[in-house]
Amino acid sequence: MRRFIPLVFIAPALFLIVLFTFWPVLSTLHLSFLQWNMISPRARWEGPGNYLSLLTGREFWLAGYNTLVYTVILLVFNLVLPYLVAYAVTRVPPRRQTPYKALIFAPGVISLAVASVIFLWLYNPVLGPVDILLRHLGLGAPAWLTGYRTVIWALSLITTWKLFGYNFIVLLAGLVAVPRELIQAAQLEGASGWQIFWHIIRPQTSATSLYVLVMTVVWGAQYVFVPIQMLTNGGPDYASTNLVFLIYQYGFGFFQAGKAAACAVLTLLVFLVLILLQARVLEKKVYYED
Amino acid sequence: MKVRRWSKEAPWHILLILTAVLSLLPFIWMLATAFKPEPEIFAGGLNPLPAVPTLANFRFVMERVPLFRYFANTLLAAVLITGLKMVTSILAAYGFTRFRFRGREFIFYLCLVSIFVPVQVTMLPNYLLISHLGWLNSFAGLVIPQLADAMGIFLLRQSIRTVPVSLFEAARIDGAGHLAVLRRVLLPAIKPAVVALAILFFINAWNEYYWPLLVLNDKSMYTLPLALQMFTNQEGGTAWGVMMAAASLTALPPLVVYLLTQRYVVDSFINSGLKG
Amino acid sequence: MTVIAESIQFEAVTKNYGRVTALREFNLEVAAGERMVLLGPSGCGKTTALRLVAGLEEAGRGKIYFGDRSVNDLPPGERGVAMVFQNYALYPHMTVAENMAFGLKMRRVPPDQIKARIDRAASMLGLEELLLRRPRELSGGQRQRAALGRAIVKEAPFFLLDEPLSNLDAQLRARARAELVSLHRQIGSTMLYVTHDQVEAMTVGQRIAVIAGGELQQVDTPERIYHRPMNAFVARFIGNPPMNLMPVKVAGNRLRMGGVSLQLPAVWAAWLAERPQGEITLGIRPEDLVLRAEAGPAGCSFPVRLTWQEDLGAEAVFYLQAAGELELVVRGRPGGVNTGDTLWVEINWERVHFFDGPGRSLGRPQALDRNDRSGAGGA
Amino acid sequence: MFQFKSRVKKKVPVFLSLLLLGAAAVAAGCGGPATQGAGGGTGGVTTIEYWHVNSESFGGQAVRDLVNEFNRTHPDVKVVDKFQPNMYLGLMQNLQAAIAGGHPPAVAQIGYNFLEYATANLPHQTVDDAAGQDKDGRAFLNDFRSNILDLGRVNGKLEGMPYSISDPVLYYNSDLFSRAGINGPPRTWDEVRRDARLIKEKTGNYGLYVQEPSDNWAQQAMMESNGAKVLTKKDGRATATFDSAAAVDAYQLMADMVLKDKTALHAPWDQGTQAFISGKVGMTVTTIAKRNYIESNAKFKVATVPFPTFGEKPRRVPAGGNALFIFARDPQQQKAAWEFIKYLESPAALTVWTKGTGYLPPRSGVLDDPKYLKPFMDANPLMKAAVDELPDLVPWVSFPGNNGLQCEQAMLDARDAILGGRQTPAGALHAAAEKVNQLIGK
Repeated sequence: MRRFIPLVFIAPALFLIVLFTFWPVLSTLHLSFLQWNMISPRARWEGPGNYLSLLTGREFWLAGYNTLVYTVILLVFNLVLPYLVAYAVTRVPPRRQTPYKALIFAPGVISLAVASVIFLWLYNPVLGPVDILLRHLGLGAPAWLTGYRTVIWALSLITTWKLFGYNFIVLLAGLVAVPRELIQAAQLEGASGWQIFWHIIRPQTSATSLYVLVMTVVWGAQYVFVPIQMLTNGGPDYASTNLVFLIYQYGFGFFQAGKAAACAVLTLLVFLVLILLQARVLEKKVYYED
Repeated sequence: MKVRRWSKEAPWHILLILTAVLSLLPFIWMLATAFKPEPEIFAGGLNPLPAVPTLANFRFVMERVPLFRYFANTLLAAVLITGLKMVTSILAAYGFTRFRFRGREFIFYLCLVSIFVPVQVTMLPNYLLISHLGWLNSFAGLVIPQLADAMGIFLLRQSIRTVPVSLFEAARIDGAGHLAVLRRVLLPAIKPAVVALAILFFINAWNEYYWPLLVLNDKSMYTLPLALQMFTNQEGGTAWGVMMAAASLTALPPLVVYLLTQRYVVDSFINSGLKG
Repeated sequence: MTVIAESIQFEAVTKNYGRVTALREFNLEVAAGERMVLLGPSGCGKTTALRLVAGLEEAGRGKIYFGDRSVNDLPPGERGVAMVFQNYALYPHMTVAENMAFGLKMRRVPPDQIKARIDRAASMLGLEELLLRRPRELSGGQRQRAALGRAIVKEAPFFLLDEPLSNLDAQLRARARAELVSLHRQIGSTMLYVTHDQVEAMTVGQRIAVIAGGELQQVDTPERIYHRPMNAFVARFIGNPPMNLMPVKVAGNRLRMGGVSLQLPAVWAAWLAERPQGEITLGIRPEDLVLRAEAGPAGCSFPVRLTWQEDLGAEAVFYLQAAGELELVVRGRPGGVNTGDTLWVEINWERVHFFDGPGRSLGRPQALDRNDRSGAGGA
Repeated sequence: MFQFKSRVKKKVPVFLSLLLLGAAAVAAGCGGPATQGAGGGTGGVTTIEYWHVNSESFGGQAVRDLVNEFNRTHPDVKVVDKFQPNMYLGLMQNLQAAIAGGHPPAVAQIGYNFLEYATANLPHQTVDDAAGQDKDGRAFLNDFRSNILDLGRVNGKLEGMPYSISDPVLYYNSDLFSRAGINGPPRTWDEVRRDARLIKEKTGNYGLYVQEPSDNWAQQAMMESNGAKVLTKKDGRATATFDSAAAVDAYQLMADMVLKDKTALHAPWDQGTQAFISGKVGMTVTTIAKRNYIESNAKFKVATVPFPTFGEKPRRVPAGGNALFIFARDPQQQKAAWEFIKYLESPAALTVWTKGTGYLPPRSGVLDDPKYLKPFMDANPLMKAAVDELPDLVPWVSFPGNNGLQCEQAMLDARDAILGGRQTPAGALHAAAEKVNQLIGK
């Protein structure tokens, strides 16, 4: 009987995860070999057809490439920048830190859907404040959401705005945890501010940074989905589609459940290597902290 | 001395003020638009503030939409999701840290992997399951599938590991059963992490949009993020002022809660070990 | 405060952690009400033994008895043990009083009794003023007392302490040792005390169990452990500075050690003649060597060079080198000698020990014990 | 709850998880609204659901008024209206799901561009069938013009009942026009291009914005008004013909205005509309359904003219809006659904509907009847342009087959590629047409 006690603790969560995550993944796998519009009583066996048409078409590859671009941009916006800002907070005296901590975290309470709508206005190529500002500076205003080159940046920025605060706080937590003795020891040895940052603070916060990095990479694709769906539908001409949106588009835009499922399976495969790697990385990091 | 100190700090303050302003800009935009009369919304310009503030948009929202009902729905759903997720996560995190059993690592990895499965992959089968169970338009259908989230398990496991093992052993010797250990020793010891995680869960649950969109089509069951959709219509035009008023009202509760408890929340995060 | 103490018995207990064996075929009996110290270097298995008693670990093989009941399957909360942890493990979110009350509440002790017990324990430990503080508002010594208090209020038949004094500074430690002993006299439960500190072991324990490499080396009174070590390990582990151990060769009434040849007293020569010949080890405690400025009678002393000395005020420790790379430590009166001096060492032959090749004690001639003044005689 | 004796304690987690599942079951049990269930008939009252896309900012109030009035006058039927977010695609998503889950609504608005897909894939009762079972059915349908009924027909069969009708018109900013020195509104696309240039030169603002939602409605109007056909049906087989010379020409004009003249704005619909209302764009081609929105938000004088023509070629504008489909399965509900549709299409109800939304009524005679819409039309002169176009209405192309919705996307991708300057109209349209033909063939 005692052997089953741990199971009792894990069971509720595990049951939910199996039922609402793993079972659907398996049924998605099955679905990916069918042609089915989700309602007709009969689904047609398609074999590898869905996969072939995805892999031979350009949409999947474009979406894959864009996913990569989003990831790189988000890493800069959502890891490097918040790290810098969190570091800045630690450089001012504690009693002046509070308003910054409060204000920078605040946007995190707004939903991405609302954020997307707000940015629709901010990005208006004719009357948005960004463009007015640029025109005052004598620069041409790009059409953010219809420009091939700008659209990914524009959508990434919305996601950044929403997630910045959370990552900022997490990174700040990591920075605050760096032992003061280490920094003081380095100061005694005459290290400059930059040297202290690079040789002491950066390595000491690597565990936290790694966590934010992993989460940004994996969740970036999902978070960016909301502004894509709300503002561009993946356009112009797939320039802002990512893999997660492509799944949605096939499933809920074209009602091609089989193809959506195949896309989901391929996406999961792409992530799989990443997932295993990250799971290891996460575990290892935990080990270091023990 | 004082001057030197300021000159050293100033660049950081500039960076921080800039970040804070940029963070708040869209926020201000939302609030300002909510207080603008309709034609003024389209006026454009760099000054976002309304020339003649009006409550008309808020009045419209209150008249047309049972906002308090949606507020109650959202609150109930968010509280249920947060509460139940905390319970299952805490139990599981305890199970994964305080016991050794065969397959523990494997099961944990399985949970970990589930974090990375995009919801879009599971959306359709889950919808069919929920509809098969007859849970469409119900709190069960709204809440239960959203409980499948291993993030809490992962983060709580991290912070439980920072609690000295001897504390648990002392409690066992004191004759405390697992639940007593959980409630009276573990939870107080990791309170910051629990609070921070609960806040995170709550904000996410409050703002959840896609799953409610799928399972709720009865207006009386709507949550606030869905209610926002009641003011958009591509063909007829979106009532921006009204929508922003609704969005402001939607964002207000979590924002007020956050600002009131801001010090505590931020400290919770910093003390929580949720840094992963 | 009356506690019905019971005995603890380990019966061939083996505990493995993966491939590492923490305890091997461990047998030990602790009498009811006894103060038993488990002593050994870190990683020797002493803490494992304690945790097995507490029920925090499950024995791989073998049995543990409380009285005549096997407790192998009993969870910790039902074993009637009270334990003080090395880091005290005080619940950080509870006051001292709440910490003390927690175990009693779990046991559904009525509130008025809980209060009475806490008051009693608090007055015993001088904790009255601290009852409403939280652990982080206490000093190290206060925390240790609070942890003791939490254990005492349970009035448990078994009182387990895992290195309870290791986080205290030296002065506090000496006082705490004495307090612990008097505390145990008042409560009377069976006490199992784990430490790596021989001074603690000698001062606290009624008996000491020396453990090394997961195996029991010797169980005895502190005096016998010191004066009658059963093997070279115990001999060297107990005492500071440690016993001098030197490989020696015996030929007739002469003893060769390094480059030194000495005359054996007759009683030893005769006794050693009956023992197995070959490589044996001679053990002499530093206080059983006498340092002289001049040579004594021929063959009774040997010359050494003073390489280093530590003056401790009341006494001094001399580090010496004799012919043939032989190194010795001697305790004596400070002053009068300088590093580099050549001095003479004489052995107090009544107090030497001989160990065989594997390190087992060879014992000693009965004749010597008749006029033994060490008080370690008897069975 | 945590104060159990030590032996019971171990069982508490079990208990807790049971509690969790129990709570879930309870929530499931009491959460479901009473209106669910296929039968829906209790005590002689048939309850039916009506799904619509009318938000509070566009027709929501009118839907409520109509449903209340119907329920008041039809005691044996109870209509429950359910708003579906995210327009017709959102409604279709939920509809697919509801059908898959076995709880379809009785009546739903189907956007005309989903007509083919809904007909082929969603089990429904055709309007022909519903009217056939009703002795007054024929007479009822006779009150609708044939080219209007065509909007709900697929392969000659009346599948859904045309309900809301919109058409694209050209709105213009009179103030900007006078500042640019333009005397009258443009009638043809050549004039549009010329006026746009003038506006740009004289005022520095954009001349034109043609709506760019996730459909090709306005683009179809341009192509077909230039004599092209988006889709040609021959012997029951549909072929994409939107890469014909006439179609390419129409698109070329648009592309030139965006890319070469830089007088036309290329932006998502919401942004383009925002820009026009803010006075930064001289003209916009968009649906008449936006009239009230534009009129009430713009600070300048707005006017409308019919969709511009290509020279003397006939104007052909697709109808926007929706048809009402019957998805009820139960005969009782089907009957109630048909009753409700007939009510919604009655002159009095259509009057409420047009006033509440700005859609044009599908039924003849309502517009000029002083009892119904005449006063409203007189009060809203901007509606005239839309009414004038009614004879030029053609069905909105809706691609057939399982991949129909993907075909629409292929055309959208071509639009992005052309207006983004990535591809020439000829190249992009040709590639898209090939893709569409392949998708239709499957």
